[in-house]
Amino acid sequence: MCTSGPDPTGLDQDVVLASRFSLGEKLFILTLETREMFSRVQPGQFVLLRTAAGLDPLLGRPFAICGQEGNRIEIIVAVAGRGTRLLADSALGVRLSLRGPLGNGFPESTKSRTHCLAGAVGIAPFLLARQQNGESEIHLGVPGQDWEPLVNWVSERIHGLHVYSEDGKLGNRGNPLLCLDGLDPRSDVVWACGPTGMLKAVSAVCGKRQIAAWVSLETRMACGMGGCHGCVVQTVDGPKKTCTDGPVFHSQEVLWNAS
Amino acid sequence: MCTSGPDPTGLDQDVVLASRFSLGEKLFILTLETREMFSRVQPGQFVLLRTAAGLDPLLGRPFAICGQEGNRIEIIVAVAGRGTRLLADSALGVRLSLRGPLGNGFPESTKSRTHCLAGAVGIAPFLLARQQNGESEIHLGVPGQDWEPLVNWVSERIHGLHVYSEDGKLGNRGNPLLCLDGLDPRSDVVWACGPTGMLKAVSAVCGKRQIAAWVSLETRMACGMGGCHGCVVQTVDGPKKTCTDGPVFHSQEVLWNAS
Amino acid sequence: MPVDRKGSEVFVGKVALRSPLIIASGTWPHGPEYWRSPVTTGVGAACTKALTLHPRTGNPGIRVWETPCGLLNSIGLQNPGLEQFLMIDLPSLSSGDVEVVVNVAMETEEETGKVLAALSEKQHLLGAVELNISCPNVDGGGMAWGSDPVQAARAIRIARGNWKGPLWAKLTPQCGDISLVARAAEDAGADALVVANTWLGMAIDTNSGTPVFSRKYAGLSGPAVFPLSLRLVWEVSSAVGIPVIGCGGVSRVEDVLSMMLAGASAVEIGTFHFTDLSCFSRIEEGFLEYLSVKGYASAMELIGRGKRKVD
Amino acid sequence: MPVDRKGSEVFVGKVALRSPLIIASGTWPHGPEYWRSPVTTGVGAACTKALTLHPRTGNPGIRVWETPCGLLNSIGLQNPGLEQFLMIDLPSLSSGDVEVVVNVAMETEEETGKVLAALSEKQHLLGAVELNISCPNVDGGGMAWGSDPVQAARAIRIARGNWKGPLWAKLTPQCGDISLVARAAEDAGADALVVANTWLGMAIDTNSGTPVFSRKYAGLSGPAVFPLSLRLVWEVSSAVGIPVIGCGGVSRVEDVLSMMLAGASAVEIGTFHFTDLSCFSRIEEGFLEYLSVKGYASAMELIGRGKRKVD
Ligand SMILES: Cc1cc2nc3c(=O)[nH]c(=O)nc-3n(C[C@H](O)[C@H](O)[C@H](O)COP(=O)(O)OP(=O)(O)OC[C@H]3O[C@@H](n4cnc5c(N)ncnc54)[C@H](O)[C@@H]3O)c2cc1C
Ligand SMILES: Cc1cc2nc3c(=O)[nH]c(=O)nc-3n(C[C@H](O)[C@H](O)[C@H](O)COP(=O)(O)OP(=O)(O)OC[C@H]3O[C@@H](n4cnc5c(N)ncnc54)[C@H](O)[C@@H]3O)c2cc1C
Ligand SMILES: Cc1cc2nc3c(=O)[nH]c(=O)nc-3n(C[C@H](O)[C@H](O)[C@H](O)COP(=O)(O)O)c2cc1C
Ligand SMILES: Cc1cc2nc3c(=O)[nH]c(=O)nc-3n(C[C@H](O)[C@H](O)[C@H](O)COP(=O)(O)O)c2cc1C
Ligand code: FES
Ligand code: FES
Repeated sequence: MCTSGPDPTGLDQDVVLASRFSLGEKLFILTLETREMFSRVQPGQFVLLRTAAGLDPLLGRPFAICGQEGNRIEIIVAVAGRGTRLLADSALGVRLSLRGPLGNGFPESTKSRTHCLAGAVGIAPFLLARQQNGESEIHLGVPGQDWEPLVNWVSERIHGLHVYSEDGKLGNRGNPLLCLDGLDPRSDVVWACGPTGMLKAVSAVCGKRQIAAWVSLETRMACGMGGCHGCVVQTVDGPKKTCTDGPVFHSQEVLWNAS
Repeated sequence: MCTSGPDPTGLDQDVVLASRFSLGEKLFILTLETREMFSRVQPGQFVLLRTAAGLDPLLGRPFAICGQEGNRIEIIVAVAGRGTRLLADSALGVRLSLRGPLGNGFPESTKSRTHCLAGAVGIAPFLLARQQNGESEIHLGVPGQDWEPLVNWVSERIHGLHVYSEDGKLGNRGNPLLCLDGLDPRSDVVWACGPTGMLKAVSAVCGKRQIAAWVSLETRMACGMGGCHGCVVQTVDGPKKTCTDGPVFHSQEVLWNAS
Repeated sequence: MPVDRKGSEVFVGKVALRSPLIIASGTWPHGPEYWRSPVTTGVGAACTKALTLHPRTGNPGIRVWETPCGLLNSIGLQNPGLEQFLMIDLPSLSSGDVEVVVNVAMETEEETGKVLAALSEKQHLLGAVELNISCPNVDGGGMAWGSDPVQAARAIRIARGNWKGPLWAKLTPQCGDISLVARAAEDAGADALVVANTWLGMAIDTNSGTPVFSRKYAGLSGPAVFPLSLRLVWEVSSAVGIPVIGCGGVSRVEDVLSMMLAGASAVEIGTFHFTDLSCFSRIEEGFLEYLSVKGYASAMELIGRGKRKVD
Repeated sequence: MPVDRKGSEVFVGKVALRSPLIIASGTWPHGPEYWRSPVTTGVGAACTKALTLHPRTGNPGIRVWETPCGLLNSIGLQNPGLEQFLMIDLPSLSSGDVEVVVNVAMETEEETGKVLAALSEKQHLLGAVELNISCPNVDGGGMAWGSDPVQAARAIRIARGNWKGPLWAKLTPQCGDISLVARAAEDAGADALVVANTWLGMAIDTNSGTPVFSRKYAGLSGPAVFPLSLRLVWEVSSAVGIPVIGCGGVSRVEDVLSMMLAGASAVEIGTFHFTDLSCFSRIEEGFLEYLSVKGYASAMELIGRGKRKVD
């Protein structure tokens, strides 16, 4: 991805870090200016991103796209380790290597109402969804009060956001799963993105209540384009690749207890 | 060198790339803002410098210090390969890892006149020498007209600079060795810095004419502090380390034909 | 200005490749669009994922883990098996514009025999078979086949008996003296040697305090291992008369040149295209530029040239 | 707030180290200021450059060459020889505040015997002798001693006969099955095993078209090799009962923890301090923090713990 010449697949390009907005020490919104304009990104699609200088870190890190405007895209980066730390620390104007957009987003639904359940930075695809279409109900759960800057930032963008925190200090006490209680399998559909534990719980509830639910999974990735088989998840139809078959899967398709 | 905590040796520190001035596509003047102020640097002393993000490139690259003011130092970077390319491309404000100042500079002379012979970026130590003390005669040789921006930049700083180019399009036709003709072994001393071929020639002439000459050598380095034995040169007194015994050696001490 | 890519043709034995760059096994999607222009610009051949007689689901748990300039993987030969490969994958791969090299994972004598017999019927569609006697991520077979000269020779003979086309043997660094294994493979009838598969490594998750991979060890690839692979290429190409294909850590044109100067006829690239998909076209351009600057009339002249002044 | 560094003490057999971090041989200046506080903050012991009976000038030509996240070196045991070491180096090194480990390069039986006999008279100044049967950069002896169990055992027995203090054997990755070499070294009387020295690699200068190093091959070290060394540490510590010291590519606290979880009692760092001199103090601080967060009462509890849930 540290290319100067054009990439014949059209998947890789250099992008410029155009702006960074901090939502705390370990949480940043980055705006990337792409050379080639992306066609309309589906909520749930992602990019692999790496700092282009040097061979370390070697691989791009996956981030869901949370906003798109002209040739700019936006991502939320939570600092989790070395790669995300370097990205967050990159100087403005620096070139980064990007592969994408990758994967399949949440499927358009024929049902009347979509309920989006996000765990923390799992809000990313739903920011994009709301940007594209104002209709869904969006529920954001965060671990606690440290996350207030994210909640405020998202609230400005998502009118009518439902907020949850375990201690109740931000929004409702509890987590976004609470919203599942009132859903009607005939007219409601669920989209979820967040920690695996949350997705598993969403799947369990929706399975029992026969609510159609799609979840966006996270696995480690190398290529992002279906080549390496590094990102497989076990499903009822055998192993599938998170990068090209997902990252969005039907919740009942995933074998949650296979490792 | 990618440290946040203090380094107990005092040799390593993070510095900030404060300014970059381009003298062509492959030649840059970088100003570095150090955290700890260096004591007075001797002309010929150098630093190891690397981009601090990631583990590749792994090692610092050696650069002679060409200017010092307060907690700023200046270096000239000629793009030679990957490491220098990355340094030259670094965004302003970025943190770089620096080890230094390292090595021994040119020795103060008791003789009355010092003649400095530089090949291209070998001018670096003499810029510092002139900054500290206005007395030496400075001779700069460059391969050809491409080097005009460097020559102009140096001329502004070094009053009375003597310039040489092979084709005579810049300054005198020929190379700085021409100036050796007129020197007097009793009162003159030579300092030289540049490509090995030039240093070897300086050594041959000065040896024959019994002019005291010091040369600043280049070898590949790893540690810069005498630990790895990676940088040895063969001398009449056995192998010596360029980083701690040099980089400045007496020209007659070096066994020029040992590899 | 369009680049004239003619001068980069090489031969691996009788197999002509329009470029010395080969996509390494197990790293490239089988979708047909990845096996033809424009994606294959700069690519001479591409290896399929390892093929086995029966479908394999691969290893459970974490399968890839980044290390400094490297990648550990423990995929475990996940593949849909011979039947689906012949029906679905092969037709679309061979409709592209690069030579198709089928990577066949050495299993039992019987299984490998069946796979190769079936591939023999499609020989016209294939550039070569790459016999993988070096996979570190499975029990029974895999790397064990390549770990000593006797086993390696046995594997090659089994393959040779069932496949008459070009037969490349992919060696493992995990063997005593690789020259001995290489010579044994040559004597048993291999047409070329791929040097080499991944280096056995491991990772520990310090948070859980346990190994990252379900099989503990995994294979290391990527730029980190390049100096190690280059040494093996030099060693093997000094030991055998058949062509050698360099593999392991290639990321720059200098790496390709180094491998060829050390005796390789062609070079595989796996991990690095995860980082940069444009590497093939970019490296091929640098390769052509080097030939022209240094005055080589053909890419073949480069092969082993680094040795002439030393060995 | 000053860091309380007490909790990082470890034992390598009977040798107590105030920190598990050891400076690897051949990488650290012998100047006395480098063997004492504040420079040695975080350091438990430091190994000298390889010592031989007679002075050695080392290898000609280029000696170090950077690779992706790694370093190739071909120093060739340059050192001033036993006499000067005893007279000049040892007194100043042993006046510092870290354990001094003398790295003795295995030469002939007679030469090594003499070196160790002389060191025996200074045993009170030394933490241990590290017997280097693994140097890839010299002819005759060097790595050849460590390349198979029989030779390794012979070397250790020679050393054991001449040195009664703590004897560490530094193994090479270039051997068939390292567990066999490790067991042979244990049986022959080694007190601990250092796993391992550098990995044999090479580089070619594409400009000249020839190998970079005068001896063609050189030893690879640095972060690139970490996953490979970790695998060896796991393997060796599963095979022997004596302590193992991890070495190869350590650059972060996670690497130290991984090595110890895999069975190492201590860890050497060489190449990475070329990049970052503050690594010892910084890593030790991270190490202490990990122990405290995870609730370990002592560093020793970590050793081999990664295995308990798997092996
Ligand atoms: C489809 C997808 C979308 C994602 N979207 C976002 C997002 O919008 N915002 C965000 O902050 N994070 C997102 N993540 C998680 C993010 O990719 C990881 O936090 C990041 O890769 C960690 O890299 P690191 O180098 O900082 O961590 P390290 O732990 O140092 O990374 C080491 C290796 O592990 C991998 N890794 C570590 N954690 C994860 C993880 N949870 N998932 C996948 N790989 C991991 C890294 O890619 C790297 O190869 C997403 C992950 C996936 C798969
Ligand atoms: C004491 C000293 C002072 C120097 N001062 C200057 C200066 O003021 N300005 C300047 O532009 N250059 C200077 N150099 C040369 C500069 O260090 C090299 O050009 C640079 O290291 C090349 O790095 P690279 O990664 O771009 O090249 P690559 O060829 O990609 O480097 C690969 C490796 O080779 C080493 N290397 C390559 N060329 C040289 C060389 N000529 N000398 C030493 N190591 C080399 C690098 O450090 C690196 O380890 C000096 C060298 C020394 C030893
Ligand atoms: C994710 C992944 C999967 C691989 N699968 C196979 C495989 O199926 N068969 C095989 O022979 N080699 C396989 N390899 C090894 C590569 O083909 C190649 O030999 C190795 O990665 C070294 O080359 P590189 O450093 O260019 O990647 C795999 C490597 C990776 C990284
Ligand atoms: C420049 C250099 C010189 C070395 N000299 C010696 C030596 O004299 N004796 C020895 O046993 N190992 C020597 N080594 C090997 C190191 O001690 C260490 O085993 C190896 O570098 C791996 O560790 P690292 O990756 O932390 O550097 C040397 C390594 C380097 C890089
Ligand atoms: S990341 Fe390579 S197949 Fe999904
Ligand atoms: S660079 Fe290490 S001794 Fe000079």
